[in-house]
Amino acid sequence: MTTETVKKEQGPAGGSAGAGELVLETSGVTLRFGGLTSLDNVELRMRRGEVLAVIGPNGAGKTSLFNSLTGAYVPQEGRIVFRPREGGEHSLLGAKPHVVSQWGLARTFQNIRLFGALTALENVKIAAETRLKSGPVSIMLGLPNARKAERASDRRAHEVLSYVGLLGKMNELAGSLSYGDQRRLEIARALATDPEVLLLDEPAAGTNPTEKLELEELIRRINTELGVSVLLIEHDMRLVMSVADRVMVLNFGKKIAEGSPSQVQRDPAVIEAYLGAVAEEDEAAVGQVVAEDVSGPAVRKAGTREDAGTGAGTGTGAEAARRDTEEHE
Amino acid sequence: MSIKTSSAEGAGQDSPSTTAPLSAAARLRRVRWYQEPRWRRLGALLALAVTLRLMTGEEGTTQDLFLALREDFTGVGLWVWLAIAVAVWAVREFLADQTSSAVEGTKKVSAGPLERVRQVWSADKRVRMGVLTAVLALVVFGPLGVERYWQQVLVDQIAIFVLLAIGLNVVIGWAGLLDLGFIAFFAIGAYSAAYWTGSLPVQPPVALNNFLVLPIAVLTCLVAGVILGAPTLRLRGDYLAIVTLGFHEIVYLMAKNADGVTEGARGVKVDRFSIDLGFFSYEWKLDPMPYYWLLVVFIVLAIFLFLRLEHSKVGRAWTAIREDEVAAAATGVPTVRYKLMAFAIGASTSGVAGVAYASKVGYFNPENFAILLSILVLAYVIFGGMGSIPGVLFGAAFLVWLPEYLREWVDPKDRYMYLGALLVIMMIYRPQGVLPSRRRKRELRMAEAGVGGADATGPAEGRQP
Amino acid sequence: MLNKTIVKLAIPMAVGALALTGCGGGDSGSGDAYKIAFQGPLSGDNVQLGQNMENGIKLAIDQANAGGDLGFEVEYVPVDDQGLPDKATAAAQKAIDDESVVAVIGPAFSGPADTAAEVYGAAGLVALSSSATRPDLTTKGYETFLRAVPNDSAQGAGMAKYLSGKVKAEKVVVVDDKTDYGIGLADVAEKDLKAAGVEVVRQSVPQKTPDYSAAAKNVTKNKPDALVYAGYYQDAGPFAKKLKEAGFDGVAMSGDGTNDAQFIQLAGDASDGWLLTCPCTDATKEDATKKFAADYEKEFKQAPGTYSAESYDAAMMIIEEIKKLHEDGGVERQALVDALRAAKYKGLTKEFSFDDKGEFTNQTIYLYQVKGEGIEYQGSVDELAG
Amino acid sequence: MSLSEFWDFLVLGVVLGSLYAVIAIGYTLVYGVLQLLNFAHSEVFMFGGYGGLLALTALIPESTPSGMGSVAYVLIGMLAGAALGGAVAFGLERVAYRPLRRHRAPRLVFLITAIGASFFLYNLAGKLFGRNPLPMPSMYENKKVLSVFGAELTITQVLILVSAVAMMVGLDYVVNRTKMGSGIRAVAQDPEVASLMGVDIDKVVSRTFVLGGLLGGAAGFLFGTNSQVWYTMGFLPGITAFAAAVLGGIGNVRGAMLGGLMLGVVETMTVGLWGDDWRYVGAFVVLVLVLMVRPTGILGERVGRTA
Repeated sequence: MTTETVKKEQGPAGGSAGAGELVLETSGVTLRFGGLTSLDNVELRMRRGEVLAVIGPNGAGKTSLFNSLTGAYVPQEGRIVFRPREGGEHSLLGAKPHVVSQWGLARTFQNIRLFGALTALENVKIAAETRLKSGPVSIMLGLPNARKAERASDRRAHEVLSYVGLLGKMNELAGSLSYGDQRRLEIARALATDPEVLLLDEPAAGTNPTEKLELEELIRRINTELGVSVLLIEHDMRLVMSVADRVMVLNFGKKIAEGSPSQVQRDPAVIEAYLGAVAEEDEAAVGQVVAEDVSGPAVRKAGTREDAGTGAGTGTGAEAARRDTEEHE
Repeated sequence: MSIKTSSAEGAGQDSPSTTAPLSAAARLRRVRWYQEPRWRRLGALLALAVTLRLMTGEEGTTQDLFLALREDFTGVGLWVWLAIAVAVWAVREFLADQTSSAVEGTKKVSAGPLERVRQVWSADKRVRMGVLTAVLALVVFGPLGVERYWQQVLVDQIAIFVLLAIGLNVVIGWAGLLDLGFIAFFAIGAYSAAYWTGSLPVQPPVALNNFLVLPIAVLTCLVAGVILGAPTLRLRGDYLAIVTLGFHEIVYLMAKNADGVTEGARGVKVDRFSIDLGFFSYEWKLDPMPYYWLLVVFIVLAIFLFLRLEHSKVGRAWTAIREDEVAAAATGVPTVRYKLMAFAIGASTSGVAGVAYASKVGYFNPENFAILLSILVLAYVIFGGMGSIPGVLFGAAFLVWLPEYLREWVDPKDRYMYLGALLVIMMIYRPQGVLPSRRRKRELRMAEAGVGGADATGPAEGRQP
Repeated sequence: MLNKTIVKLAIPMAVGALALTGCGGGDSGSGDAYKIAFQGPLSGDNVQLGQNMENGIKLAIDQANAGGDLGFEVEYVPVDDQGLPDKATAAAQKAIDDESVVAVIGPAFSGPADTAAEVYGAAGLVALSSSATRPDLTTKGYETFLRAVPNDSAQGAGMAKYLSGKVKAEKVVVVDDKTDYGIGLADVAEKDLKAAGVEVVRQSVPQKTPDYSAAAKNVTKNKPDALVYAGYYQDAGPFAKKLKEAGFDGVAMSGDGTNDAQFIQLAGDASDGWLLTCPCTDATKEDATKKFAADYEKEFKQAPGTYSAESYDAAMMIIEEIKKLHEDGGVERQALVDALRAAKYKGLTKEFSFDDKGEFTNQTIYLYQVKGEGIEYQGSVDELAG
Repeated sequence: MSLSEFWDFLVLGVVLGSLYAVIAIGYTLVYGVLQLLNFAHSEVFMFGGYGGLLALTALIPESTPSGMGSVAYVLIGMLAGAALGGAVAFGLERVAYRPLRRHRAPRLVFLITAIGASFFLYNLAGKLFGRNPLPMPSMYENKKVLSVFGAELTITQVLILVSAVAMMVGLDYVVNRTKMGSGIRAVAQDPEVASLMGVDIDKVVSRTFVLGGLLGGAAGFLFGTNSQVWYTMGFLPGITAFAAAVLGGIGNVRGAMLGGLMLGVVETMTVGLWGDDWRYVGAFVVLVLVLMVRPTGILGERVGRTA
C-alpha cells in the first residue's frame, strides 16, 4: 500500500467544508487473535465528508477494522488517528469505546444491538444524553440543570427520530420493531451522539428492497445534509455502488484494492477474492454471491457470546465437537 | 389444568430451536412405558410425596442416625402422603376436563372486574394518588395496632432489610451487577456508626451524634464502594459475584479478627439515636415505633430519590449497560463510571441502613453481617422483582416476615427449609418476581423468545485482546 | 413442562403439610397456668446448643407438671433469637408480650443477652441465663438479669491456676474458637496465665473450620507444655484428633463447652487424657444426675448436651419459686424477680444463689478428665492446684 | 516459618486442595454446560458425607477393621457417598433447574433457585440426621504411612490424595475421551449446534450433574473421614471450591483442579503464617489479585478447551 494509490483516484468528495482533509487515518494496523491475524498492516485514509465503503468476503476483517477504530479491539501494532473539526487529533488506538464515541465516531452493529426492552425514544435519548452534563446528585434533587438536560435530550431525540422517520414509533419497544426499523433506529441512536464520522456495519443486511432504497436515501442525506462522513461496511454491491464515493477492499485482513466503485469492480484482485479462480466480470454475480454471504449474520443466534471477529474460534470449536460426536455415535 | 392444554403449552413454550431437533431425535428412540408422560408424572408425584413425608416427618437425632428415616418410612404418614399423591394424580389425569373448565370459569368471572379496576387505576390520577396516600398512611400508622413483638420485628428486621434491598436493587436490578457482598457495606455503615460515636477501642477525633454519622457513613460506604468497584468492575457476571463475595468475606473477617479495632467477636455497644437542639431534645429508647418512623422516613426518601434516578439519564444508561454493555459503550455511555455510580449509590444506602441498625439494636457483632445475609438480600430483591421498587419492597418485607410467621406453624429449625422450597417454586413460576418492573418483564419475555440474555450477568466478556 | 405441573401440584400438598404440622398447638390448661419462656438459638447456626437447653427445660417442666403437687400448670414458651444480638430484642419482646410468661430462661448467648436484658429490665421480667458467661453482663445494671452460671473469669482463672500451679507449664498455647464464649474464656485464661509468669501463645481457630490439621500443626510448632482450647465439643472433637496426629503430647485442657460425652464420641481415643473444667459438680456420680441423663435420653432420643443439665436446673429453680409465690397468693413478674434474687437452690449441677448484681455467687470450678470412655471427676481446681 | 514447617503446611495444603479440586469440578462441569452457578453443589457434597456415614454406620462392625476389610469399607463408604451425591445432584437438576431451562430463564433466576435449593437441602439434612456433627466410623487405624520431605502423612491423607488424583484423572478421561464427554463438550461449546447434531441436551445436562454429583459426593465422604459430618458442612468448602473453580477459569475442568490445589495451598499457608482466623482472607485476596490480572481465571473459560 502506497500513497500513490490514494492519489490515483479523485473521488467526488462530499460537499461540506474542509473536504479532502483526512478525518480518519490509520497506518500499519495489525490485529491478531492468538495465531490468527485478523488485520494485517491496514492503511485507511478517509476524507472529511466522503462516504467510504469497506467491502470484502466474510471473515475479511471488516468488522475487526470497525472494532479497532471504535476502541472495542486494541490492535497490537499501528496508528489510528482521528481529526475532529475543531482541530487537533486523537489517537483511537486503545481508546475506550465511550470516549471514541464522545470524540465523534459513532457506529452501528452488524447484528443489531439495540436496547430491546427500552422504547425507541429511550434508545436514542441514551445516546443524546452522553454529552449532557448532569450528575446523579442533581438528578436526585431535581435541580434545574438536570431538568434542562432532560428536556434537551428529549428534544434532540425527537429531532433525530423524525430525521430517520421513526417519530411515529417512538414509544414502541426497540425489540418489537421491524428489522428495517431496527436498522434505522440504530442509525438514529448513532446520529444522536452528534458524530463527525458514522460507521455503519452492514446496515442493509436483512432488509427488504423498499427498506434498502429508503436506507440508501438516508445515508445520502446524512452525508450531504448533516455533513457526516460515513464509513460503510456493506455486502450489497448495488447500495455500495450508489452511495459510496470510494471503496476499499479487504481480504484476509489485507487491503487488496482501493478506488472509486467502478475501478474496484473491475479490479482482478477483487474479483478473485470474491469468486476464487472464476473470472467473472458481471457485477450482478458479485452482488449475488455477496448477498448469499450476508444471510449468515442475520440468522446468527442473537446475543451470541462472541462478537463478529472472534467467530472463527467458536466455529472450529463447535466443529471439533461435531466431529467428536460423529466419531462416537 | 388439562392434559391437552399442558401438552400444547409444552409445545408452545419450548423454544423451537431446541425442541424441534429434540423431538425428532426422541422419535428415533424407543419410548418405554415408564417414560410415558402419564407414568412419569405419577413417579414424580410419588417422589414428591416421599419428600414431603421427610419434610414433615420425624426429627432425626445424631444418637441414632437412622431414626428419622426408619420412622418416616414405616409410619402411617408416608401412606397418607402417597395416597394424596395418587389422588392428585388421578384427578389430574382422569378428571382433567372438569377441573380445567372450572378453573377457566373462575378466571373468566374474575377477569371482568379486574380489568375494570385496572382501567380505573391507569386512567385516573386522583385514584392513584388516593390509593398511594392510603397505603402510606397504613404503613405509617398501621403498626401501632400490632403486638409489640411484631413492631420489633418490623424495625429490627423488616425495615432494615427493606432499606438494604432498595440499595441492592440499584446495583443488581438497575445496573445488572451481580453483587454477592452487599452486606459488607452494611457492616461498614454499622462500624462507622460505632467508630464515630466513640464506641470502638479506637477513638475518633470527635465523638458525634448518630445523626451526624449518617452522612459520614454514606460517604465512607461510597468510598468503599468505589474502592471495591474500581478494580473489579471490568469483571462480569460470575467473576464479579465471587469477587464481591470475597470482599464481603474479607470485611467480615476483618471485623471479626481485628480485635484491637473492632472488638472482634465480642461485639460493639452503640448509643441510640438522640436529638438535642437545645430547645428540643428527644431520645430514642426501647420503644420500637420511633425507630420505625425514622426508618420509614429513610426508606421513603431513598425511594423518592432513586425513582428520579431510574427515570433519568442515569437509569436509562444503567438499563443500556445491563442489556448490552458493548453497545452502550459504543453509544458513548461511560460504562465503568455508571457501574461505579450504581455500586456507590447502593453501598451508601447500605451505609444508612448500617447506622440505623447499629443505633437501634445498640449492640452488634460480626455475626450480624454473615455471608448468608448477602445471599438472602439478593434473594429478596429477585423474589420481589428486581428493578421494581414495589417489588423489592414486597420481596424484602414478605421474605423477612415469612420465617418469623412460620415460627408459629413449623419447627423454627425447619423454617428455612420451607423458605428454600418457596424460593425454588417461585422462581419456576414467576422468574420475573412477584411485582416485576416493566422493563424487566420485557427483557424476560424477549429472553424466553430467544432474543438477548435478559441480564448483564452473563459469562465474562473481556476486552479483546 | 412435566416438572412445572408437578410443582404446581405440590403446592396444595405443601399446604397440607403445613396444616398437618401446625396442628397440636394452642390448647391451654384450664386451671392456673404459668409460662416459662426460653430465649436462645432455636434456629440458625447454633441451633444444637439451643436444642440442648430447650430439651433440658422441657424435661424439667414435664417432670414438674407430672409431679402433680404444684397446684398449677407450667407451660413452655420458646422464643428464638438465633444466637444473634439483633434478633434478641424482638425475641425478648415476644416473651414480654405474652402476659402469662412469668420468667425467662436465657438469653443463651452473651451477645443477645446484652441487647435483650435491657428490654427485659424495662418489662420487669426476670431473665435467668444459664449459659451467658461474658463477665460484663452483670455490671451494666440490667435490673432483672440473673446469671445462673459462673462467668468466664472464674473458669479461665481456674484453668490458669491449674496449669501454672499443678502442671507447672512454662509455655501454653491458648486457642479460642472465635465465638463470644470462646474468646471470653480464652482472654481470661491468657491474662491469668501471663500473670502467673507462663509464656502464652494465643491462637484463634474459627468454629467449623473445614480442616483442623493446619491448626494442630500451628499448635505443635510452638512446642507448648499445655494447650487450652476455649470452644465447644463439636470443634474440639476433630481438633483433638488432628492434635494427636500432629504429635501433640502436652497437657490438653478445655472448658465446659467441651465437657460433654459427645466430645469423646467425636474425638475417639484422641480425647484420652484431656482435662475439662466445669463450674458444675460431678455430673456422673449422683443418682439424680444419672436419672436426669436417663430421662433425657428416653424423652429426646439423644444424650444431654452442653448446658442441658444447667437449663434443667434453672427451670426447676424457677418452678420452685413460682410454687412458693403461688402458695402465697399469686405470681407477679416483679415478685418473681425478687424471689429469685434471694433464692437458694441446690440443683443437679451446682448450688444456685445470686449477689446483688445478679451475678452467680458460687464461683468454684471443678476439674474433670477424659479417661477411656468416660469423663472422670477430679475435684475442685482450687484444691487440686493447691 | 522454618523449612520443615513449610513442607508440613504445603503437604496439608495439597491434601485439602485436592478435596477442593474435586468439589470445584462439580461447579465447573455444570457451569460449562449451563453457564450456571450451581450454588446447591455444596449440599450435594454434604449429602455425600451423609451417604458414606449412613452406609458405614449400618455396616461396619464394632472393632476397627484391618487389611482388606479396611479397603472394602473405604470403598463402600466412598461409593455410598458418591451414589447419594449423584442422586441429589440428579434430583436437583430435574426438579429445580430443568423447568427453568425450558423457559430460558435468566441466570440470576437460576442462582436464586440454587440458593433456595441449598437452603432446602441442608435444612432437610439437619432435620433427618440431627444437627450435631458425627465422626465417620473408624475404617482403619489412622497411622502415619508416608513421609514427604519430612512431612508425615496419615492413611486418611494418603487416601484423600490418591482418590482425588484418581477421580481427576478419571474425569479428565471421561470428558476428553468418551462419547459422554464429547457430548458434554459439544453442549458446553454451543448447545444449539449440539442439539442440531442430534445431541440430547437434557440427557447431557442430567449426566453432567450426576457426574459432578458423584465426584462431589465422594469428596464429601473423604472430607467427613478427615473431619466429621454435619448438616452445614457444605457451606464453607462449597464457597471455597466455587472460588477455586473461578480462579482456574470457570467451565474449565483442568482449571478447577489447578484452582482447587492452589486455594488449598494458599489457605493452609495463610494459616501457617498468620493463623486460622485469616484462612479465607488469604484465599480471597489471592483470588481477587489473580482475577485482576486474568479476568477469566488462570486457564480461561470453557469445558471443551483443555488448557
